[in-house]
Amino acid sequence: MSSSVTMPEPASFGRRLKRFMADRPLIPLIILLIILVAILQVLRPGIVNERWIANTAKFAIPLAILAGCQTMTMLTGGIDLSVGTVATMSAFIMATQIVNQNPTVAFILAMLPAVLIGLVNGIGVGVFRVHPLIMTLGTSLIGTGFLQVYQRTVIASGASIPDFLNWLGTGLTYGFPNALFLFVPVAALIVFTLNRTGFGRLLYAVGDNERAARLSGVRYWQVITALYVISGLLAGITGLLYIGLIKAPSLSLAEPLVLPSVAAAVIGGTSIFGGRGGYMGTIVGALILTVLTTLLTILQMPEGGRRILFGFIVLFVTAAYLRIIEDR
Amino acid sequence: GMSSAEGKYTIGISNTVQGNGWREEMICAMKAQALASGEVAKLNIAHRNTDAAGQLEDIRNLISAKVNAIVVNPADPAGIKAGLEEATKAGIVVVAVDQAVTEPSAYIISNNQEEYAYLGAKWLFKQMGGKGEVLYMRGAAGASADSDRDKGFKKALAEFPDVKVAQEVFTGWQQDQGKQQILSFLATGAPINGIWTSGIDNVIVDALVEQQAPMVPVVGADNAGFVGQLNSVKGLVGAAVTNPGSIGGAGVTLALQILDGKKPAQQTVLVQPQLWENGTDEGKAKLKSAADPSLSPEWPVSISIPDWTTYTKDQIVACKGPGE
Amino acid sequence: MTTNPLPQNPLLDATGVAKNYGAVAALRNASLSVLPGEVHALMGANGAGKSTLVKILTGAIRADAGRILIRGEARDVRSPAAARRAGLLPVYQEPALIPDLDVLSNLRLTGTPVEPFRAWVRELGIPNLDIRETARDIPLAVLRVLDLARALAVEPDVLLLDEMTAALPANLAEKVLEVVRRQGNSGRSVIFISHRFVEISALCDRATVLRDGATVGVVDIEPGVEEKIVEMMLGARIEKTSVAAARTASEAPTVKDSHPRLSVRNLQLGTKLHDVSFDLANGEVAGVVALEGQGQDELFAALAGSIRPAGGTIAVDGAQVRFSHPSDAIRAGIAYVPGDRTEALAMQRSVRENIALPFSAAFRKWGPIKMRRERWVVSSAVARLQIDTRAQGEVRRLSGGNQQKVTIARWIAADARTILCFDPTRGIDVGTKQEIYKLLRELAGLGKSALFYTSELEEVQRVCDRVIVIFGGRVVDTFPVELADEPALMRAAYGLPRGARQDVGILADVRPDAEAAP
Amino acid sequence: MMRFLRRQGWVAGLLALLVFLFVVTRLIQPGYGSGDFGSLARAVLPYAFAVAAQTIVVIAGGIDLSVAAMMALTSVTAASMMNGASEEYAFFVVPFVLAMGLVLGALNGILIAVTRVPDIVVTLATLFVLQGAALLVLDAPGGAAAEWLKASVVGTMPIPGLADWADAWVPKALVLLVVCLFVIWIPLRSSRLGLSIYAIGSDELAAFRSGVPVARIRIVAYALSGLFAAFGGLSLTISTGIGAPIPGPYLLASVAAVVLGGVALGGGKGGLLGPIIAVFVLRLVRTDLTLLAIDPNVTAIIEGAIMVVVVMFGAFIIIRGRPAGATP
Ligand SMILES: Nc1ncnc2c1ncn2[C@@H]1O[C@H](COP(=O)(O)OP(=O)(O)OP(=O)(O)O)[C@@H](O)[C@H]1O
Ligand SMILES: Nc1ncnc2c1ncn2[C@@H]1O[C@H](COP(=O)(O)OP(=O)(O)OP(=O)(O)O)[C@@H](O)[C@H]1O
Ligand SMILES: [Mg+2]
Ligand SMILES: [Mg+2]
Repeated sequence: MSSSVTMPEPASFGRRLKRFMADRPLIPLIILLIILVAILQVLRPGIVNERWIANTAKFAIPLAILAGCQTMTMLTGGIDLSVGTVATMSAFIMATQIVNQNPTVAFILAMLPAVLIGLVNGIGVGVFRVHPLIMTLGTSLIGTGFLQVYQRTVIASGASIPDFLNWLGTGLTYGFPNALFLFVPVAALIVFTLNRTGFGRLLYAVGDNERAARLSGVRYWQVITALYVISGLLAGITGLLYIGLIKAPSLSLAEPLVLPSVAAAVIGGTSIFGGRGGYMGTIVGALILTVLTTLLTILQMPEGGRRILFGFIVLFVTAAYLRIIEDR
Repeated sequence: GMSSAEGKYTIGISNTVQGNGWREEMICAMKAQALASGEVAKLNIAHRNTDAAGQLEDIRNLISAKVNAIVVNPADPAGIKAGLEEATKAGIVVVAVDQAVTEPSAYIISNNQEEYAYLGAKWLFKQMGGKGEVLYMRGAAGASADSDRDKGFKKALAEFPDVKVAQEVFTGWQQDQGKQQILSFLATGAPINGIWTSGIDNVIVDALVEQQAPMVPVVGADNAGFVGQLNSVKGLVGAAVTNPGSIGGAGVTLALQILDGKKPAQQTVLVQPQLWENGTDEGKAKLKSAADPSLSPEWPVSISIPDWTTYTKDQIVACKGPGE
Repeated sequence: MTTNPLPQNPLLDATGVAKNYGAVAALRNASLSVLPGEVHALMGANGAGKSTLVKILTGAIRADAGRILIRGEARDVRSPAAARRAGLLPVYQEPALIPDLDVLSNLRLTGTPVEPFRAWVRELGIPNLDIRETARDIPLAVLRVLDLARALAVEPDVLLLDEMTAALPANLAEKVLEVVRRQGNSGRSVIFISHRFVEISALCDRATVLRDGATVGVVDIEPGVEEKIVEMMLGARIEKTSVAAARTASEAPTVKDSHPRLSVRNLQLGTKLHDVSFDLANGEVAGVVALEGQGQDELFAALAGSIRPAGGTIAVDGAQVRFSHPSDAIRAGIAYVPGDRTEALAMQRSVRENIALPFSAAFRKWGPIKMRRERWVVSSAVARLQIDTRAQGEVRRLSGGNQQKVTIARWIAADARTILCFDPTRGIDVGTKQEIYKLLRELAGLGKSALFYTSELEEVQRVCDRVIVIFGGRVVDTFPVELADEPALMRAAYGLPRGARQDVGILADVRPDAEAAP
Repeated sequence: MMRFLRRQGWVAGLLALLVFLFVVTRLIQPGYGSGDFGSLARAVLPYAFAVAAQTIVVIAGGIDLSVAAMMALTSVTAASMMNGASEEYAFFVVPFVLAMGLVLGALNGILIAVTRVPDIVVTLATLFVLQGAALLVLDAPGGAAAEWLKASVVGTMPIPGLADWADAWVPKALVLLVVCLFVIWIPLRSSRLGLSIYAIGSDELAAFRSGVPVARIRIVAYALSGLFAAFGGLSLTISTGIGAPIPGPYLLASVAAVVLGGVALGGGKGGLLGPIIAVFVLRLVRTDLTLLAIDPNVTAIIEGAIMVVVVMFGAFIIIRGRPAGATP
C-alpha cells in the first residue's frame, strides 16, 4: 500500500486489451498457436502448406478427443489416466478381431472393454470414492494386463486394419482429413453437452462443490459413473481412429498420448481442481501441443535440449495464459 | 529343488520392457524353447516395465525362488552386475541375451547391436551412391541398445564422408512418434536420399506412401510388417536387418546346455545379423521366404535361430511354456 | 469516552481505501478511524464492503489505493503475519483454524500461548474443550469461539471481529459480548461487525457506516441512533414493511387440510435425537428454537434426506416416506437451505447456474436445457429476492448476504412446497432480513410451509406461527407464537418448563449435567 | 485410544497386512530368510525415497510428477561425477548431489509460487526439463559409483547388544533408510515448519490467514521433496553402480504408495510411516508373485487390482464407519 492517496486510474489500453482477452480466453490461445506456426515457418520456410496442415490435424484430432475425456473428468475434479490403455485395447482388439469377425461384431468387441473400464472407473470414483488418479491408474494397469493375456491368444491369427479405419485415419477429402468427419460431430457434441445440457451443468457443479450439488438433489455417483463411461467410450473411439492413422497395432499404441492429453486440457484453460474450463480451449491446446512437437522435431539439437525446451514452453504457455484470463 | 531331482530344471527369466512386439516374441521364444526342450519343469518369469534397479530386485527374487538358471535381457549391461554375481555365487547359471553384461561369470548370447546398425547403414549409404542426406531415426534416448547402435551407425558414416545426417530424431521405439516425426519432416520439403530406422520401420513406409512422397531407400529391422512392405510396396528399395527376438529361445538353450554340463567354449556367443535387401534377386528370395503375413507387424519374422532353437512356429505362436 | 474531551490520537486510521475486483468495486473510498480503548462498530448492508475492509487492514488482500496509519505511522501491512506483528488481529467471517490439525497444533502454528488461550475459552463459555480434538470435528459455533480465544490470547491492540456473533447461539454470543466489552474497558480497541442492532447498542462507542464501498458517516452510539444508521446504510433502499401485518393477512386463507404437510413421529438418531415428533401444516411457518448443538442440525439434515434416521417415521401429506438422498426429499417437495452457504453454492459458477441447479439434477433432466425458460425463471427469482447481480458471473464474487439469497432463490425458482431454513438470516443486513421474513410469509400465504431455525430469538415472533423448542435432542415444548416472547423462549431453550418461576440469567451456567454432582 | 485408532488405524492395518504377507512368503518359500529380507530392503530403498518425496508434497496439498525424473538426474550426475574419480571424491559428490536435489526441488516450488500455475502442471513441465537435463549429463546409461558407497547398502548392520540371528535381520539398507528418512521427518513433523506444511495442505486460505507464509512453506516442501528424490537417485546409483538417464517406474509407484499409505491426495492428512509400509507391502507382493511363478501378464492385473481393491476397501470402511448422525 502506498502512503499517498491514489484513486484507481481509468483503464489503460493495456488493461482494456487484457480484459477483452480475459472475457474471450480463446483469443490469446489462438494467437499463441499462430505465433508457434509462424516460428515454424521462419525456421523451415515453406513447411506450412496444405499437406502439413492436414497432417497436423490428423495427429491433433486423436489427442484432442482424449483431451476431451480429460476436460470432462477434470471439470469434476477428476482425471482419467486409463484413456491410453482403453484406446490401445479398442485398437488392438479391433485390428485382431476384424481378421475373422464381421465388422460390427469386431466393433462391439472393441468397444466392450472401453465401456467396462469406464464403468469400473465410474463406480470406483462415484460409489467408493477412490481418488480418480488411483482408480484410473489401477484400471489401466489391469487393462494392460488383460490386453497382454489376450494378445497371446491372437498371435496366430495376426492383425489387419479395416479399410474403413484406414480411410478415416489417413484419408483426405478435398485436402481435408477424413478424421474431421468423426471429430467435428464429436467436438460439437462435447461442447453442446458441456454448455447446454443438464449433464454438462452437473459436471461443473459437482466439480465445484459436491455437497451443494447433493443438496440440490444431484446423485453424485450417477453423474460420475455416466461421465467415466462416456470418457471410456470416447477413448475407445479414439483408439479406432488412431489405429487407422498409425496402422501398427501394438500393446502401447496410445499410451504416449496420456500425459499430452492432460497437458492439452490444462493449456486450454481447464482447471485441474474442477469447476472451470471448456472444450474449445482444449482443442486449441491439442493443436498447440502438436505444432510444438513438430517444432521440436525440426530443431537441430540434442534430445535432452528438446525435452528441456518442451518443458519450459508448456510451463510458459500455461503461466502466460493464466495471467491473461485471471483478471486481477 | 524337487524338480531337478527328476532331472528337470526351473528357469528364471527377467525382462524389463513390456508391451513391445520384439520383447513379446522373445518371451514367447523362451517359453516355446523351454517346452520343446523337455528339460524344464517350470519357468519363473519376471516381465515388466522397470529399470536396472527393478531388474536387480527381480533377479534377487529369482534367487530367493531358488531357480537353477536365470536368463536375463539386461536393462543395462553394467547396472545389474551385483545381482548376477550374487546369482552365480548361489550356484545359479546366468545367461544374458540380446545385450552383453559386464559380469564376467555370466554367459552371453546376444544380437550384435553395433553390427546391426553398421550393416544396415553401410548398405543404405551404398544405395545412396555414397552421398546425400540421410534421415537418422534412432530408438529411445538414453537406452544402451540405442547407444550401441549409434556407434555402428557412426562407424558407417565415417566411411562415407559425403553422406550427411539431415535430421536425427528419437522415435522412442514408438510407432506413433515415428510416424508423426516422419510426416513433419516430409512436410518441410527438405530433400532426403535415405532413411535409417532403428526398427520403427513400417509406419515410415506407410507415411511415404500416404504422402505420395518420392520413395527413398529405407533400412529397418526384420519386423513382419516391414518385410511384407519390402515385398509388396511398389518402388520401395530397402533392407531388413535381422534382429531376432527368438534370441530368447537361444538363451534358454544355452542355459540348459550349461546345466547339463556342456559348457560352451566361449563365454560370449554373438549372433550376427543378416541383411535382406529387395534390390537383388537373392535378397528378394530371402525376403519372400521370410515373409509371414500372419504374424503381428511388430513381430520379427526370424522366429527361430538355426542350431539354437528347436521349437516349431506353432509352438512359439502358441506362446505356452511348460506346465501351461 | 464522552467524559474525555481531549482529542486522542487514533490507534488505527485508514483513509481513501479502494479495492476493485475486475469490474466490481468492492471498496471505493472507505475510511475508518479507531481510538484506543474504543469498541468501534463497522456497519453496512450486505456487500457494502465491510469484510473487504477488514481483509485489507489485516493484510489478507492488498488495496488498490488508500493510506493506513497505525499509531500515526504509515505501515505496510502485507500479510496477516505482518498485521499480527503490528498488533492487529482479525477474526474473519470464515473460520481460520486449520481443519486437519488439532487445536493444540493450531495454537503452535500461530505461536499462541496455550494457557491464556484455555483461560479465554473457559471464559467464553466452553468449559471442557479437548485441545487434542481435530478442528474439522468441532461444530462451527465453537470454532468461531476458538478463533476469538486464539486472537485474545496474544493480547492484540486492535481486535477485528467480522460477524463474530452471527453463527453463535444466544448463550455463546452473550459471553462474546461480555468479553469484548471488557476488552474495550482495558484500553484495547475492537472493530466490531454485526448486523444485530442490540449488540451494537449494547457494546459499541461509535459506528462507521459503509454504503456501496464508501464511508458515509461516523456516528456516536446513543439511544435512538439505530434509525439514523439504517438510513445511512440503506440510502434510498429503505422500505418499511410491517411483517406482523403480512402475517395476519396471510393467516386467513390458510386451509386446514386433513393431512399435515409434514408429520414427524418418534424420530431417533444416535445420541442426537430422541423421540422427536411434530407436525408442520400447509401454510405454516414453524420456528425451531434451540441452543447450539441440541440436535437441530441433525433434525434438519434428516428431514432433508442428508442423513438417515435410526428410527421413527416421517410422513409427507399423510404418506410415509423414507429419504435416502436429498433428491428423495426434493422430489417430495422439501428443500433445504443450509446455514453455511459454502455448503450450498458452486462458488465458481454463475448465479444463473446456481439457481437452476436443481432443474438438472434428476437423470431424466440431463438432456438439453430450455434456455429461454430457464432465463425467465431465474430472473424472476433474482428479482423477487432483489439479488445484487453486479458480479453474477461467479457466485464467489458476491457478498455473503447476496450469496445467501441465491441459496434461497434456488428453491423459490424450483417452486418447492416446503422449505427447511437453517438460520437463513445469519450475517444478513436488516434490509435483506426484512425481505426474507416477507418472503417466508408470502410463501405461507400461498399455502407452502416452512421450518425455520433461527439463532435470533426475536425473529421467531416476526415470522413464525408456532414454535417448536428442542433441548437435548427432544422436543420439550411447542407453543403458539403469541406466547413466544423472548424470556419465554429463552427459558424453553434451556429446557425449563414453561411457566416456571426461576429467573434464568443468560450468563448462568446451565449445562444440563454440570450440576449433577452432589 | 479410540482417537489413536481413528488416526493411526490405517497404518496399523497396513502393518498387519505386511506381517501377514511375511507369513505367506514363509509358507510359499520356507527358505525365505534374513538374506532375502536384505534383498527386499535394498529393493525398497529407491521406492521408499521416491515415496517420501511424494508424501511431503502431497501433505502440503500438492503433487510432484517430477520425482522420477529428479531421481534420474541426480543419479546420472552422481554416477558421472564418480566415474573414474577416487574413492574419497565421493565424499564430496554425495553432499553435492543432495544439495542439487534440494535446490532443484526448491525451484519447483518457486515456479509454482511465481507462475501460480497448478503444481501438477508445473511439475509435469519440470519432468520434461529434468529428463532433458539427465540426457544432457549422460546420453546413455553409464558412470560409476564408489565402492564404499556400494558397500553401504550390502550386508547387515552389527548392532551391539543384539544377538547374531537378530543382527542378520537388520540389513544396512534398512538402517540407511530409517536414518535418512526419520532423522529428517520426526523433528520436522512436530516443528512449526512441519505444522505449516500440514496447514497449507489442509486449508491454504486459513493457513495464510493464520500467518503462515504459504509460498515460502510450499517452496520448502518441494525442496525437501527434491532432497528425498536426490537420496532416491543416489540409492539407484549405489545399488546399480551406474546412472541411467531414463526415469524408472517411480512416479506412479510413489503416488500409489502414498495413497495406500493413508495420505489423502487432497493434502493435510497422513504421515510418512504409512507410505513406507505400503512400499514394503507392494515390494513383498512382487516377491511373492515371482516366488509363485505367476504368469507375468497376470501380475500386472494383480498389482492393479490390489491397488484398486485396497483403496476401495479403505473408502468402504470410511463410509461404513461414519458415526451415526454425522452430516456427510
Ligand atoms: N473475491 C472477490 N471477487 C469479486 N468481487 C468480490 C470479491 N470479494 C468481494 N467482492 C465484492 O465486493 C463487495 C463487498 O463485499 P464484502 O464481502 O466486503 O461485503 P460485506 O460488507 O462484508 O457484506 P456481508 O455483510 O454480506 O458479508 C461485494 O459486492 C462483493 O460482491
Ligand atoms: N431448465 C429449467 N430452467 C428453468 N426452470 C425450469 C427448468 N426446468 C424446470 N423449470 C421450472 O421448474 C418447475 C417445474 O418444472 P417442470 O414442469 O419441467 O417439471 P416436471 O417435469 O413437470 O417435474 P415433475 O413432473 O417431477 O414435477 C417449473 O417452475 C419450471 O418453470
Ligand atoms: Mg462480510
Ligand atoms: Mg412436467
